[in-house]
Amino acid sequence: MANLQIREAIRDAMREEMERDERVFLMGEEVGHYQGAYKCSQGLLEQFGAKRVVDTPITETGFSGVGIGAAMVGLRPIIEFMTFNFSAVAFDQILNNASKIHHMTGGQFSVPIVFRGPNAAAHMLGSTHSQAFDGIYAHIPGLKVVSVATPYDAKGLLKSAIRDPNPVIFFESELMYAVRGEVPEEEYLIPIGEADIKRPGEQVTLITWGQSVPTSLEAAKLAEADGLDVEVIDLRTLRPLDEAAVIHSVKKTNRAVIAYHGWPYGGVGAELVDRIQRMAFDWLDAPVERVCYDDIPFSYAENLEHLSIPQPEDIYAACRKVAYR
Amino acid sequence: MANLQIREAIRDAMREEMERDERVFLMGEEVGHYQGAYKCSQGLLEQFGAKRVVDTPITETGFSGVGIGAAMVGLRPIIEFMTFNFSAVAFDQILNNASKIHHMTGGQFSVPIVFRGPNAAAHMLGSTHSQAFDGIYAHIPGLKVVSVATPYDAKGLLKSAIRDPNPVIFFESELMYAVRGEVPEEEYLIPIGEADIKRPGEQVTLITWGQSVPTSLEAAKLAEADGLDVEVIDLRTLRPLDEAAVIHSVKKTNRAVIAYHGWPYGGVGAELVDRIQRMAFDWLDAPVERVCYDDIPFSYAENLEHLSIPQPEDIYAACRKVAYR
Amino acid sequence: MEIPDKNAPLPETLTSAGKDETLKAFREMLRIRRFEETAARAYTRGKISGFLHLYIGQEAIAVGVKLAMQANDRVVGTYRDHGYALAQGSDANACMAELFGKATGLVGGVGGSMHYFDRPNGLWGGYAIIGNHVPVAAGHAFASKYLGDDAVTMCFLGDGAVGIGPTHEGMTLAGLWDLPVIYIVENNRYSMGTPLERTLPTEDITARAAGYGMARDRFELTDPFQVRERIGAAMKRAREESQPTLIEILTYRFRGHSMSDPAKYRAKGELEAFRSRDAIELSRRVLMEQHGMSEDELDAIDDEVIEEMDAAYTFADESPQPDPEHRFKNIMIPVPEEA
Amino acid sequence: MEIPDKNAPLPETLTSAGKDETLKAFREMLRIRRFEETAARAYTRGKISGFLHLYIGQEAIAVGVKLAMQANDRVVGTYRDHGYALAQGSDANACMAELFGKATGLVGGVGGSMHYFDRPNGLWGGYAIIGNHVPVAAGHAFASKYLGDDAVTMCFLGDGAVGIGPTHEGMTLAGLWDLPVIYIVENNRYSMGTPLERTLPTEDITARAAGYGMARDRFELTDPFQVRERIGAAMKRAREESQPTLIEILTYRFRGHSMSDPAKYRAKGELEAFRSRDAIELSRRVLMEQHGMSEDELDAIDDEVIEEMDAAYTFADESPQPDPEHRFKNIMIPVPEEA
Ligand SMILES: Cc1ncc(C[n+]2csc(CCOP(=O)(O)OP(=O)(O)O)c2C)c(N)n1
Ligand SMILES: Cc1ncc(C[n+]2csc(CCOP(=O)(O)OP(=O)(O)O)c2C)c(N)n1
Ligand SMILES: [Mg+2]
Ligand SMILES: [Mg+2]
Repeated sequence: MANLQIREAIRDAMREEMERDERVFLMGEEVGHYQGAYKCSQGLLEQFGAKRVVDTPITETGFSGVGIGAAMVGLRPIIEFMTFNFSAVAFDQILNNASKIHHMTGGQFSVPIVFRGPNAAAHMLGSTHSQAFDGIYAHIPGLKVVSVATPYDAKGLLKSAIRDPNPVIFFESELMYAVRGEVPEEEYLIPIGEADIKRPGEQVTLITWGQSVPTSLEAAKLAEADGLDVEVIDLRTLRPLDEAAVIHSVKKTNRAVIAYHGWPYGGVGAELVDRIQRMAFDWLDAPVERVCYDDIPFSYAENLEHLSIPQPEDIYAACRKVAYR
Repeated sequence: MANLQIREAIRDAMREEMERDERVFLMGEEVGHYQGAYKCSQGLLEQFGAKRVVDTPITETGFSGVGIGAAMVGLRPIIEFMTFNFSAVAFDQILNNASKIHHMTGGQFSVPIVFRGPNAAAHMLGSTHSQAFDGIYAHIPGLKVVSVATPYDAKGLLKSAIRDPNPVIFFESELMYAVRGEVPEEEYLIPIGEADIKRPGEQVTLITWGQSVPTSLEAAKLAEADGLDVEVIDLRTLRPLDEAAVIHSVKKTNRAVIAYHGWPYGGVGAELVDRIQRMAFDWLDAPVERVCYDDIPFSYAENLEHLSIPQPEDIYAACRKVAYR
Repeated sequence: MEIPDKNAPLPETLTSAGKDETLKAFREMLRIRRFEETAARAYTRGKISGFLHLYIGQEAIAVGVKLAMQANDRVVGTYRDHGYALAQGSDANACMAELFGKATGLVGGVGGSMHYFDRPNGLWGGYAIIGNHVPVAAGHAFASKYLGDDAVTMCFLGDGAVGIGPTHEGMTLAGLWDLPVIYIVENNRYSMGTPLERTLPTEDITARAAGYGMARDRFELTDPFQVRERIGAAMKRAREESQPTLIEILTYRFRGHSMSDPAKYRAKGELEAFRSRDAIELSRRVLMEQHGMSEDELDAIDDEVIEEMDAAYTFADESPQPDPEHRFKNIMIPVPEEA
Repeated sequence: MEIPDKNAPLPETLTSAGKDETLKAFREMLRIRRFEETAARAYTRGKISGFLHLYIGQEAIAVGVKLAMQANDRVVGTYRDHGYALAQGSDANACMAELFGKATGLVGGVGGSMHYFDRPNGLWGGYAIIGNHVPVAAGHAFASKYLGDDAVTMCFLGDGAVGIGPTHEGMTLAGLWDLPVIYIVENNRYSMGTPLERTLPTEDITARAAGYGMARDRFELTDPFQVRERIGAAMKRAREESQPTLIEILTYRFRGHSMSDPAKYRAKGELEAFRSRDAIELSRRVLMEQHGMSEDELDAIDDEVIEEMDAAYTFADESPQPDPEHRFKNIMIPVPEEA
């Protein structure tokens, strides 16, 4: 086992897949000479050359489109958004091209592409740079959407995403690139679409992903000290949802809390509520609770930002609430 | 009372507001000389001249941004998207500028602007031209989102939207521009944020908006014939949601169905489910049901498209289901 | 807008072409025109719905480009795409059935008029969001350069697509990375109802080529052989030097923007003037005046073509709708076992 | 990239300016520089977080533009915006407090470094998504033309912002509609770590002006009076003829892109060469050599400026954080009664 940061796990995943398959290349702003704004592509330009590690001008629509076009020919592009906030200017490429081309060409073409980069709030970047796109991309049929929280998951899922014949949105986090964890030396893949129980428990199901995974684990500890046994499910994939894992747990605990980085209106959180109430209606002992962002653009000020992001105490409070404590 | 088509009600709303306030102008593709792709601006160029009815090149980001910039100075732009499908190329302007500028300038600037145009599927336009943006825009704090289904509502709500000091997304429908209805001769406004009970009923709450309003009314008739008394609530505003109206009805009927044009994952439908289960948990006798699009890009073929769109029979079936019939 | 001179001499590129190739090109252009007319009829009869954008008046471009192409070159186009398809060799039956929304359509009935794709024949779309195919086409060219497959990508756009951002970004990357792609603006003088001067700050669209570091070319359309020649030079540059080119072809569409457009915005006499320079008519004249063909011979060809399109109509009309379950097809590709 | 000649003579625009205005401009530039240095120190000490993009090296632009402006003209800029704010007359205390995320900040602490706005002083942003302010600035100019308010909008962008679509669309509309806006590309030779030749297909950014039907100008920055003069011509065109201009100013930033960038990508000797042409240093020389000021006099000014910025630091540090409820402020404006 190696002890790696998430950024290193991501780099290793890309490196291994680039070694394995000539068709894989990485493209984005500052991914080459600069080694990535968050150093996720350290060393790749040196190893693979400028043909396969391609620095772009600031043209998110342009290089997303180039990636899509190259994928249609048969290449396997990895497109890095410096952050997903900048994917907003490329939204049409993802919505109208990446997600639809396989369908609208009657299956003649496919778009095996990965769009990856950090998503959601980091630390004091203000409203334009602190947005979670989970709800927006998970809404769109034709995409797969992944969100990772550990080096192990990051590597295994990114490798699967690169091999996937469909377009995959792959969420990372500026806040978590330095998070360390064990990663096997030997090759492994984690299938897209499978949730992971990060902490088993009996009394409350706490569903989470991305940045909220560590926070939820802390919340579960707070609850444990209080005698409340919380099961923490890391979704890992947001589309398709691992409905079975969620419903199985809720039928056991009869209560559910959803904790994540993202605005409250709609999105992945609301979708989970819908599925739970539909598929486990008779098992629910309390309304499902959600802990997520305030319904506002983010503030820069440290105290305001902190208040808008789910904290362990907030999540713990929600767990207590569904347990009627 | 005048009997008007929705397109005429929209034109009258714009005309009256342009007459009332010099700062109001209309901008978009083919809104002037061509009188609007769907003829919603018939006669306006002639009446107000090219200064206030502005034909643009195909530059959705450009003219959305111009509208935002003009609004910051103090004008009151109405930006027409030929269809909301084309707003995808202007997504960043709406997400990062329109919705945030008031907040991120500390209140120094405001963006009183209306983005309007047809939304969701029409008839046989294929996947790129058949998308509902309700779930995407309603997700974003800082916006108001309106969706209209009758000439009366269209006129009264559009006038309110134009006078609103905040950015408003205003959804119409290609399918419904020719729908007729009574509209008062005298001036009236409908406040943004208020749902409307289009048909009172006692046994099932059917929440709907936009294109699904007439379909839901048909479904309610089918149910009536079957002795099931359905209350049809037209949301009219998707953000902010008229929670009170919805919850009040559900507490009366103990059952809810949501019917709309839009993809199932997340979105307005899921948000409604969440609020209902949270605020009326103890009143619910059955899981809330949703009837919406298939979770796929749309097909052009008439039969496939028809199957992907909620039909009266589908909605009626959902009403029966929540009533355990 | 400059209006063509009705009495201008026949274009040299056309008069200097051989009889066989002239006849072939004439026939191909006619096939497109009759296809479009048949589709228009079907639309009026309610057999086709949605938007239907006809290529009538611009046929010489698609046909000329095809003449310049090699086997694995690509055409990427807009929603006004029937002409490219037929010129590329797509089956008229499948094209018509697509418009009818039938299972036998070019993409199985899911795409309709605006979303034609025919990979085996080199037709890579069929894009209906203005400008969003421009970077995609750059991506095809990027892949060609990456793989060394020697293919050239030809990307069509309208005069109305020049101001939009995705067009700019695609061209910026093509220029920066020296991609083997040719951007061909079919300037038919209108973007829906809007004439060029109300959508563009400058008249010459190729003035932008300098900013993209691209070669450029600009000409008024006369006939398919002119197009072959002019595109040919750009193709050579693309294939041999991996250099992109921006080409503007001045042309005219004889019909409205789509079936719902009565085209009231045209100036008086404008349509007639352009019709007088219709490449199909000019080709007919050359075939008769220069290659000694008779009116009857040419009419016989027309009859054949009309018959082909009538048959396509019947084929489309009699084809079954897609299976209801087909709407769930081609959304997600199953992950192969080994991955 | 062409590197400046260390031994070039002093710029004429600078030597021909009067003593008072030179001194004033020197002081303004120094204020920006010392503000930035103070901010950098605060960042290192953990008082400031997020991204911090310093304007050091480019001060003469913001100061020169301000000299050319009239009372109700507007400046619209990027995230590298402290220089514009100070030059426009924003309070250094409020600017610093904004970086500290305090209630007394320029926008109450919600914006931070990248989102400065100061309406009373003509600062209309502070935009942090590359290029998305370009159409917004065109919108300000559209409103000026609509209202006849005689204001000119000056919109800054980086060399890295030229390839992106929103920039293109904003300029297309400005050119098409003859809007009174000036686009000023501050070409500091790098977009983050990427030198121009890897982001742009052509070296001369103003080559694009032709495609937008705009006037253009391009020069290597020397001093604020040069900027005043060159911008002045464009301003006249904007104000009197409602004509937009695209201006490229070649300049250089002495620090990294942001605080986290060690700027390893610079060529050897490059930074030193540009430093030797630092407008602040040149102004200091002119004030001494030509206007007879002493080193001590100038140091005293520097001390004053440093004191102002130290005070700003203390002000910011001691200011309270925003009230927790403030995060729900300025999201939605209540609808006025009469509406
Ligand atoms: C982004 C976007 N905006 C608007 C439209 C609607 N639209 C379709 S075709 C068209 C006109 C295009 O004109 P032009 O580019 O000149 O091509 P032509 O139709 O003349 O071939 C418009 C406005 C669209 N499809 N995409
Ligand atoms: C759409 C978008 N993509 C990427 C970024 C990240 N980013 C911020 S500044 C920058 C470099 C900009 O360089 P340039 O335009 O030359 O301005 P400079 O920083 O040199 O002043 C990048 C890539 C962004 N803010 N917006
Ligand atoms: Mg055109
Ligand atoms: Mg720069």
